Amino acid sequence: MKPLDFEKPLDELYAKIDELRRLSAEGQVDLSDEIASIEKRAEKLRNEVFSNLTPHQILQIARHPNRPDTFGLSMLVFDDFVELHGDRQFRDDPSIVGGIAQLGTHRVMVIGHQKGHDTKEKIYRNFGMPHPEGYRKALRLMHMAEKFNMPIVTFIDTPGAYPGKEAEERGQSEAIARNLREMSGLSVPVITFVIGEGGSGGALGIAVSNRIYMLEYAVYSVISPEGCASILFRDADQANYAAEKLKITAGDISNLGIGDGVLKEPLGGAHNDWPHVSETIRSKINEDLKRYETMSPEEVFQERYDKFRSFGKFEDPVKA
Amino acid sequence: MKPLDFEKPLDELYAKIDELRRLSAEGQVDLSDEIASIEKRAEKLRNEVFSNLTPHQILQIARHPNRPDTFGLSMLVFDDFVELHGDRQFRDDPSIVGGIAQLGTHRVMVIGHQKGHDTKEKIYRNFGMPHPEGYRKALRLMHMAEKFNMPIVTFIDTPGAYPGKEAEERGQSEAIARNLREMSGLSVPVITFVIGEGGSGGALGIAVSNRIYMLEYAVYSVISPEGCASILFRDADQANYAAEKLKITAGDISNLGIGDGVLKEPLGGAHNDWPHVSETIRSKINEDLKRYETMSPEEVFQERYDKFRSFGKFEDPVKA
Amino acid sequence: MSIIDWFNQREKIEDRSKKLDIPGDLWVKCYKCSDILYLKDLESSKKVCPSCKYHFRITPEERLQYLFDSNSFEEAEDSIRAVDFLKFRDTEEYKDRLEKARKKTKHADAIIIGVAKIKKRTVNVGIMDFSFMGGSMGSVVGEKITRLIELALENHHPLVMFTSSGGARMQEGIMSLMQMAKTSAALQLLAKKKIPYISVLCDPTMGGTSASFAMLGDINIGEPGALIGFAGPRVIEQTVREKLPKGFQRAEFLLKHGMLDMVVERQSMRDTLAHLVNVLDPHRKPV
Amino acid sequence: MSIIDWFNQREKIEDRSKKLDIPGDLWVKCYKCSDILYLKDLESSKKVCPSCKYHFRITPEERLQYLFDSNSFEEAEDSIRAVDFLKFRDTEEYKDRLEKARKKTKHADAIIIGVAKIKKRTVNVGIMDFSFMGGSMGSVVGEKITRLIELALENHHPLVMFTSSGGARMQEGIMSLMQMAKTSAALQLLAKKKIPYISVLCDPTMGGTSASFAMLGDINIGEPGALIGFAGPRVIEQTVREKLPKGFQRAEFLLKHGMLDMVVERQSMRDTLAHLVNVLDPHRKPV
Ligand SMILES: [Zn+2]
Ligand SMILES: [Zn+2]
Repeated sequence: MKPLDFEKPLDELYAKIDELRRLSAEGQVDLSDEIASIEKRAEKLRNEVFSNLTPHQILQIARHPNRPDTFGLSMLVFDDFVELHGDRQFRDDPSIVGGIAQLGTHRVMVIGHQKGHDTKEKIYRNFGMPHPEGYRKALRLMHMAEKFNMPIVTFIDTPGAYPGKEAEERGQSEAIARNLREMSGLSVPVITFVIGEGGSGGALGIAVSNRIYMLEYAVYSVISPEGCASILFRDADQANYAAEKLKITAGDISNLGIGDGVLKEPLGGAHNDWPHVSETIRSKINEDLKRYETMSPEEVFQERYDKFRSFGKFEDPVKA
Repeated sequence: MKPLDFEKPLDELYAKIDELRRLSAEGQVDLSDEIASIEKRAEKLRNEVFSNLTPHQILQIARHPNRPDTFGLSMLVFDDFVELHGDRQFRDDPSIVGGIAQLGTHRVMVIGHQKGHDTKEKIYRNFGMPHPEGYRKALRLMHMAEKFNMPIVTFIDTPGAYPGKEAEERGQSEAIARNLREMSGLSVPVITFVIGEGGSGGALGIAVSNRIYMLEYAVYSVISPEGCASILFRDADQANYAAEKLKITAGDISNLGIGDGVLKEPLGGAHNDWPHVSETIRSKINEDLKRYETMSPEEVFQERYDKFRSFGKFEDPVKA
Repeated sequence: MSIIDWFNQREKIEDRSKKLDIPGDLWVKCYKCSDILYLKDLESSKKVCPSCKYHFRITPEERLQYLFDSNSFEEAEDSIRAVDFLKFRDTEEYKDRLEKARKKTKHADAIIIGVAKIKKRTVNVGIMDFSFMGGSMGSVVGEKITRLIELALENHHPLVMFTSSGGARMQEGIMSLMQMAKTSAALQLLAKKKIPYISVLCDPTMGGTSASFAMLGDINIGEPGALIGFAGPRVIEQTVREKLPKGFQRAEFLLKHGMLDMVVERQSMRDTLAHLVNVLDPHRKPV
Repeated sequence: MSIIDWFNQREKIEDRSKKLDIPGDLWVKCYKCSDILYLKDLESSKKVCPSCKYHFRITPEERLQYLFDSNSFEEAEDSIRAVDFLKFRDTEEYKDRLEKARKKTKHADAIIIGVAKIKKRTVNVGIMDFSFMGGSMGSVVGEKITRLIELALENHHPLVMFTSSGGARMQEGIMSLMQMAKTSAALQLLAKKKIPYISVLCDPTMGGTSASFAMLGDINIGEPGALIGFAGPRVIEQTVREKLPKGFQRAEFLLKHGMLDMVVERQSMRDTLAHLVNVLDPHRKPV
């Protein structure tokens, strides 16, 4: 697996350690002191690198090809995930997947973007960029969840809704808009985890939720930093700078009052340890579901409504 | 306009009368006695022909190219018809049209099949054979009607839902099935007029109604007599016989307890006098709307439910 | 109209599991891959061809045996009988067709309904029988489905339907069309009461059956290779004047087009249904 | 993302009704057919080109003047002001952009809201202003729309929105994205209360605006030729690597694709709106 750019010095140290170990194992010389010393340096460097990541570096982790995905988490976090397909209108969109799963005594509807890992799957899943029918499938499943009183968990990981010809023809705007309205009215709780890339309306279309958690190295943005740079700065190379200005990291999203918490990832990023991340997510869901059990459908609705109603920063001398 | 087959002798008499009139008008001879006599004979023949129509002849009238259509009736029966378009998902299907109209102080949602008259319009409207998006548009409008508490009037005139490739791909079955279920649950009254051809599921998809009226020469059938003949009789020429066996005429439909009344057409058929038919329909709607004003949404729902629940003829020794 | 193809193919269809009368044993030829299969093997594989996975059409009894807890089925409403109220006669009288079908299938009409258990959970179940006049829906089929739904409205157990039907029963004219609306209206009540409905669409599910209760499951499951659609393939080919591509209107096609939640092999059907019923059952006490 | 094209075209856009400073009189060149039009004529035709029917973009004031009863508009919530809470700076600071836009448009932000009368019926009305930073939706636009909806929830009068926007306002980052959800959630309450909402989609209605309140009308009306879509044409062309056909994403295209109820010329807009408001108004006493 190719390391990310900023991981390279770290990677070189690890390679060195491996080499020394091999030599040691061959029994020619005892290098344990040297190995221990380099390991210490590597550990230190690693901590340094990961405690000083720029937003753009975080974006790279968020987009890591081995990032945990909806299918993986559905299997690891829950029991007995059964995928359900189709919007009942036009097509089953593979870039949004969903199904029923269990978590202890709870039944939940799981819905999320699926980017795909190898080239073939990526193309099949359109790199996680949904067409309108993806949002419509999601909505169908959410209405089913509401009917059978199941909490909904959504996993967000998309560059955005697909900006293609047929997507426009079939009403990309309509599909997303309808989801925003309908999700806001659900009587069951919706818990969202931004697990990778939270790309604009394409993410929001399944994220009008009671709780929005960000994995530590996930991002959530109104526009991709590259897009923003090329529009506002007229210079795609300014993406680094745009990533910073847009405030897209888990910490920023929480500081702005939109995220409800940052979920710590294993050192080096979630792609190194899916089970670890799954455990974190599961305990968060369990905690929340316990809370929602004590709330009425009306209270669940109101909590989500109030949350989104409060979003916005402005001055209002009259009502201040 | 070409006369229907069985109208030909009648048509010849009328041609004769016209000719005599022309001669008379030219002042050469006084033919008023002869004219009066032939007119009397024509009148008699006309009554004979139209009081002894076979189901297959009625089918021809039902399919008459100048049969009153949904647009025409929307204009003539109501005031201020405004067409509304689109299923908000895929396409605006021109073979089912709908919109809001007024009738006195009432607002109604009008929905119906539109076959088209000239070749160009017929092709544009797919000869009144809807795709799934037609049923989905109809359902959208019906839900809008329910939201704003408007009674619904539907006009039925279709050979059937379109048996095409794309219609299947986009879920013709799903679209019709959903309409049947959703219409049955509406809290506003639905009044249906079968104005021409009531073609199977393609008709029923907008006809799960509190009241089902048949124009005198309209038909309603589970399958076209031609289709039935070629399947059951393995002989398309048996369509005449199949038309008879299937019991498709207004009288039959009412006798079977499905139709709620036969609306008299002007002699020779509705295509001769749209305003006459419109007047009949308007007064029927006015009468019904008066009744529905006294009923609660629950009663309106229940009336329709009970109606359809009662459909079926069988022996049941246990419950008998 | 979709029933057209099915009537045209009548003989061919009934031939699908034609027994080859080789003395001594009973052999069957696979309709799809033409392999010669030993009947006992075929039965132990739940009538799925071991070579090509072709799912043979099966009787309601076989379906009960393969999918539900043994002897758990209790039939309901088995006294209702069709009547020839239109005095319908095509090449044969409707009365006679009914008589023959009853003799052949040992069933009163094209569906049996009742309650059964699947891994100890009670469900309301309806199973259509294509070999009874092409599984066509007349007043009796419509009434039995409606009563089954009403049963579910009372006992609150999930509803599971297995559909296999060419569509409406022409011999009952407009009355058969109305069964589409009657059954769908009853499902509307079921949905309001939030009682789960799983529709299993088997080969074939066409016309008026497809365009009513079959498509209205909270979860729609297809059997592999099942033909499912509104219009029959032959009618479509005549209409659009082109040959339909391979796989058109098959369950896998519908899955891709968003109409089915899943396509499940007969071997896994019992597990899948038991799981879904367990997850969706509003009673949902541990069994 | 859709706002991309609009920012790229910024100068071009603001050029659309470029005044040609011919001494003595004021002339305007039609953006579409290049005819030179006498400004007074253009104004008396409600800024629709008499030659080619091109609908010029108009200011909120012009829209009020063309469509509503004179002087019936009472502005609401006009004290809310955007703040640069991200300290956003691209080629310019957000603060400065705001300042310039306010000077240019004489409005505080990209929308005005309030109540107005149309043929004597009261409606709640919001009018977006594309010339204010591309009509982009930040916290203020989202908040004002939401408060307008809340006003409708109180006074039960229909809501009429005129949208014209490139999408979300990037300078407010994620907060601008959330305005999509906030406004749509408020519309959910409006729908529950069965208060009619007519959305008039004007040129252009893109991105986050199109994918939220603009598309959610009980009745969606397009202005002729208005560009309406999620992604901008240029982004789509880059993605699919082909040129888009003429008319793609125009109001007429959306009508055909089922997204709009009607496309209404500016000349008939007042009549159409008055009629629809009259028919849908839940108050519905004769005026
Ligand atoms: Zn085989
Ligand atoms: Zn012009």
